[in-house]
Amino acid sequence: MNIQIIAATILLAPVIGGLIAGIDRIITARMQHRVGPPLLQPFYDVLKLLGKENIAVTNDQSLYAVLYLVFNVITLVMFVLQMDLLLILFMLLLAVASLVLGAMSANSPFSKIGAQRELIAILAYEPILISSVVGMYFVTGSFSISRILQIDRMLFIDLPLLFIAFTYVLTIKLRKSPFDFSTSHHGHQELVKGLTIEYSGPSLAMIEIAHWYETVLLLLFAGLFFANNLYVAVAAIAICYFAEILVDNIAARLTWQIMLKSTWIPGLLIAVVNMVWVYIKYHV
Amino acid sequence: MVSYLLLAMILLPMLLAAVVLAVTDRRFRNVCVLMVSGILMVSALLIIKTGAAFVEIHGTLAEVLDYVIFAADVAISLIALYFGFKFRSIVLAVLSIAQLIPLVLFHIQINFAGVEKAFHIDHLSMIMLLLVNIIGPLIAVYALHYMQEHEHHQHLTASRQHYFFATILLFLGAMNGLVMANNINWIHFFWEVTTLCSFLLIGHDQTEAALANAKRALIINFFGGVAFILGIMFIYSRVHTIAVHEILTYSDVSVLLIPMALLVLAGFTKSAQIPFQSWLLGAMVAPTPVSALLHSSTMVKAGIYLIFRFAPVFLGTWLADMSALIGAFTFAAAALLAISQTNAKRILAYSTISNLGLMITLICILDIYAIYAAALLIVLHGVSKALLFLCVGTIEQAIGSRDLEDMDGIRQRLPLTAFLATFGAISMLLPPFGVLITKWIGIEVTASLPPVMFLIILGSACTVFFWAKFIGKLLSHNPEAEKIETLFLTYQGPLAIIAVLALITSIFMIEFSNMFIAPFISSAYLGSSDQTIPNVLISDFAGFYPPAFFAVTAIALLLVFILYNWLKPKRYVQPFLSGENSGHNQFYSLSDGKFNAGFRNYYFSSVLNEHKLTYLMNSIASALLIVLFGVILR
Amino acid sequence: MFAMVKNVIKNLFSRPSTRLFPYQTREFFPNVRGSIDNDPEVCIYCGACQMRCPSEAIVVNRAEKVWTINPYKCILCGVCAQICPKKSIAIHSEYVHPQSSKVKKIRQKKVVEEAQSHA
Amino acid sequence: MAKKTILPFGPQHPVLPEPIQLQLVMEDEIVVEAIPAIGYVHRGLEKLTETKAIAENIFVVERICGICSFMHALCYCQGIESLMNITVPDRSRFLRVIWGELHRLHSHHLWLGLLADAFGFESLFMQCWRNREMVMDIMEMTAGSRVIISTNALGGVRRDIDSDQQKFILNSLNKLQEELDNIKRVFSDDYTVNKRLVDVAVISKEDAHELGAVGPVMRASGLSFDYRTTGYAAYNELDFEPIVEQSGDCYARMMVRLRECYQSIDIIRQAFAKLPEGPIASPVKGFPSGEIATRVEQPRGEVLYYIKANGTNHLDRLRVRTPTFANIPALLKMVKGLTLADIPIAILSIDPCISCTER
Repeated sequence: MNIQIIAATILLAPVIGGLIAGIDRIITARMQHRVGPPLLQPFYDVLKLLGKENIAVTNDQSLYAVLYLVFNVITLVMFVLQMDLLLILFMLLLAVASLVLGAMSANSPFSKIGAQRELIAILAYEPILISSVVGMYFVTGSFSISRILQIDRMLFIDLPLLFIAFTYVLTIKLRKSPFDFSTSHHGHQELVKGLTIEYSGPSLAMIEIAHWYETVLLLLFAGLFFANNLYVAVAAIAICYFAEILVDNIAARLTWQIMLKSTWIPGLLIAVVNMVWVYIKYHV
Repeated sequence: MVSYLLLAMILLPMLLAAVVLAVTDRRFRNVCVLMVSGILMVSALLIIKTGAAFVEIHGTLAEVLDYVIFAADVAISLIALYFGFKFRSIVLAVLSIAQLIPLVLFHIQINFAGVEKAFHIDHLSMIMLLLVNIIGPLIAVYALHYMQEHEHHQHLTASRQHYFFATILLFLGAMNGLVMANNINWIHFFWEVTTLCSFLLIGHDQTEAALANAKRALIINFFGGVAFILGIMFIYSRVHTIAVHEILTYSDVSVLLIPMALLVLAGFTKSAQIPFQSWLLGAMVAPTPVSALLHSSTMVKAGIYLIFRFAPVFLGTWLADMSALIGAFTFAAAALLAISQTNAKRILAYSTISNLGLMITLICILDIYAIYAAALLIVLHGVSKALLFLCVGTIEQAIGSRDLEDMDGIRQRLPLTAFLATFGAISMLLPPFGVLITKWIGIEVTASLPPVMFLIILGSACTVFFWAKFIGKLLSHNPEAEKIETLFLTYQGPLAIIAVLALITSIFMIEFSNMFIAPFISSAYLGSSDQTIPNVLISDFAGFYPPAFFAVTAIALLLVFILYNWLKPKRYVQPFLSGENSGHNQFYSLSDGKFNAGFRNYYFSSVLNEHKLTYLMNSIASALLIVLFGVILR
Repeated sequence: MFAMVKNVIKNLFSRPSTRLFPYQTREFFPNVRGSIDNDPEVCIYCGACQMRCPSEAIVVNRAEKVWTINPYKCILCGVCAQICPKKSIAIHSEYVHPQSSKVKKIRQKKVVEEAQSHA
Repeated sequence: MAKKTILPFGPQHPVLPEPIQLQLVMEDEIVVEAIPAIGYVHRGLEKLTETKAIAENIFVVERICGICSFMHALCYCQGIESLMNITVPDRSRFLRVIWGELHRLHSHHLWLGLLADAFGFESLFMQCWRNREMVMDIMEMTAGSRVIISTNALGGVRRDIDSDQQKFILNSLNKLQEELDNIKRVFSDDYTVNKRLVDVAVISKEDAHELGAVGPVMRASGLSFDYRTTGYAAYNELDFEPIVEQSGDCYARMMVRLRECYQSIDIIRQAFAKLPEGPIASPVKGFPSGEIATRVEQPRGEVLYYIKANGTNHLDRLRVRTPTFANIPALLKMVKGLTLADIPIAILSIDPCISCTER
């Protein structure tokens, strides 16, 4: 049974992730009054990348790209197997760390600055991600997804502020505007493509596919707040992702200074307020 | 049998220290050090095989020992007094007198009485013994080659290595004594010996900075020593015993709260918790094996050991909660400060302080998993940190700098060392290695103390930042770098062994926990019957079973290598430098000709000003300490 | 923060303003300077256009009655058409599609077919 | 602090519209020093003008810069015309104003789009450039070409605008003004945009004067000067005031250009209202001689032409000083102390035209 679940996850997740990326691109295009690419364009892109020559600056860059992919897959599988949420977050960290190390291994100032910015992004979102998990713990008494799913309340009702904070850092995690400064879907930023600037061909394809897995994981995470009702959860995920696209299109790219301030001060503040409230509600 | 092992582990290193001091021949010294190292490792393993035990010393021998140790303790205070006058430091002089007078008065009060069960070897001692007697000797062996090169760079007329190795051996002997002694007076004596040794080792290079930092270490640790001796006097006045195992059986916490607070304070100074962290940072001027020794297996772990030893007495009290808070605060603050450091050794030092804070937090949380995590962290941190320090030392000797920014292309220049250092850093940061798991447990168990948990969350985010910078630098590629690594068995050998140990301890975390920590928990926390052990044996940490995770990681890595071989770049290009490359890392500028592009990690020097932040952190931590004592003394 | 929302939502629910070129094309305005051609039968091969062409794109061979324009040099200023005594040079409003090789446009008297030679 | 981050920013960098290299010396992300290097697109156009006939030179100077090509041609023509004492017909003076302002409109829209792109606001970028299409369509319809419209000629203009076209233009401009209102709201009020523009790269009034800044850069620092107010072409018969902002930061520079878009629309309407009937060009005979310096206000600021003629069909010397060249000292002053993220915005805020600068 587990083997089947794992296989299904590994095979289905990139399809779903790719389709989400395709829908994202179409909606983004429409928001900019463009026709936009076909729905399957992300797949065409990746297939094209896979067919290209792998050109690199250093020997082990591609290694990190593959590591990034593999750890993202492992993290998603762990999520689907309903393991401990904190552990899943740490595995996710491992995935991001490989991306950062890949960027730092190349001797390019642009990718290295991108790596530092990504690290700052980790600094910004990690406390909030962990806080949301801890908030869930306060409500359900467990860090394990299998236990969280058993609860018959909707977590969102207890953790609305944490959900807001979570969607806020989701923008950082998905590297969408206004927080797309470590790398972006467009080369038009001061770091060109930041983290991924020295990647090309199949290794870049690996990173793209890893993004799909990551997107699926993060959206499932968002769905966890509505886990007791599947339809509500799917609707919430859709609304959540639409909001991300909307924000992507109505905001300028901010700087990491502003991001750090906004996540650590108001972001963590509302997270803490929510945590204190559920702590008092369930533990005092 | 056990008493011979005790002799081998405590007295032999001390005796050989005297011999090494007297005979300055290098070859003889090397043989001595290697021999002691071997003996220590073997004896530690043997003593663990024997199992938990008390060692009793009776009659004249016991009396003589009591007097000798008293005399030696007084002598240490006198030495400190001497240095107080030599350095013209009133604080040091006052502290040494403040230690001397209670010491003498107390011994007169108890009439120089001893404890029959002079040594107590339980599972906590065993964990410490493993750490001290495996990592410590490996560092000593490493130092043989290191000190040779170190003195070569110093251009000394006469070698001072005999002082160095004598102190190291004395240090190891004292640590062994410290973790096994059952007489709290003896613990205090060994405690003071480690203080003295660290003072000598930090000041070893005799430079101005070294002496100033050695003095600071002595002052801060003597402050801890004073707290310690006052704590002992308090304990005696309350419960009339100086035997540790008897103190631990005292169930009425409120009676012992004040002395325990004093002992915790002593532990804080030794374990360099904020606001006492400055001595450990200053200790970075010492030769790197010293840093490794101080940070991994000895000295700072002595403070942790003391708090861990007495934690069963005060767990669940205000003292424990406040200590956990101060520990967590140290964890977060030191991690934040580590971000601003460019000096690789100082980064490691802050990381140590931070991890010690986490250990103290875990020790002070009333949760069985917290105890597991605390004990695991002591070992895992000790191993990884020893590896990291020794690697940085090797790099420093090879490139002549300990600045992280000078370590570009270290991968090509010192492949083995860089690999081991990266391994060490990864074992401190990433799953499935144990240190991260203890952090995870830290968050899970502190759910009952939200502020503590919050600090741990913030701290782990900062930790990621500075470790990732560190690893990234070690792994960064520089095509122009040339290999300069020279291999020696006694130089990189210990590094490799420690790296293997780090891997093994992480893989066999569960087995280790069941073998050492579970019995310790059942004896120290659940009353001392062996039948309770099955209750505290664990099969995994909330779903985390290290061998499985290592297997998954290994399979993933295998998969990665297969994919990687398929993906291996066929063609190499120069990095993007806005279209103006004139070399791999060089660009052409119309105004200046060829120019090297550079990159420096972020240190946030304008925001994270170390000086100002330290001041702030010290103030907050001092305030917390004052609150702690204020409430207890009420 | 949300000043752009109105625009974006309006865009989302209205027809995109981009065209799927080349399947859909826009009509050219009249008098657009899209491409230049010469009627070889009307042309008298006087060479005035060659002399006045600012970018030296036109070459006229009076003897063999060949008029050649290099479209990759031509800046479409329209001076040639303006000064042509027989008005045989015409400017068409259609732009030229991209090509994969640089081909000169040659107009020759009596030979009606278009000849091509590589630049 | 021995090692520093040194980043070659340009010449080939996606946020730069044109090749310029700034060698950025940084601490963390703060730029402590910026060393500029230009010369990547030098094409020798000034030299070329000495070999071409005087009338042909119009097409050469138009190609100094695509975006403000009409102004270059205008400046050149006005110079030659005053050397030869030609009075151009009234209608052509007004037509020159109309096309000139259309150029300003499309240049400013282009710039607004690029600025939006520089701070990573893709949808706003698309919006600006879509609006710019309207102006380009006007140009295509009236002049037959979208960017380099080549309507200037010695003694007047080459094309006329009839009444149908006039109606189309005014309609388009009404639509453009509506669209402009939409993007103005975003540029001036949006939180994220303000975060990226306000108080970034400030140039004080004194510095702007000292460093010889021109155009919107100067006017954004509170110096009220616009060369159009001296009344070349038909500007003396039109009613407008130089647009001035006080704060001297990127936001002010953006606001100056945004408000100048409205101003241009207004000027075009006035010009159509006052457009006299009559011929569109005077006959030109003979060749100029002597030397002259002439100036025109381009979208980017004031351009200066020095023309030396010797009575033949070829010039002795043509020297062009473009607004970007005048603004580079101000730029270098701005970028010091900025963070890397603000560098593209600061560079764009002077609306750099490197091809102009290098000719």
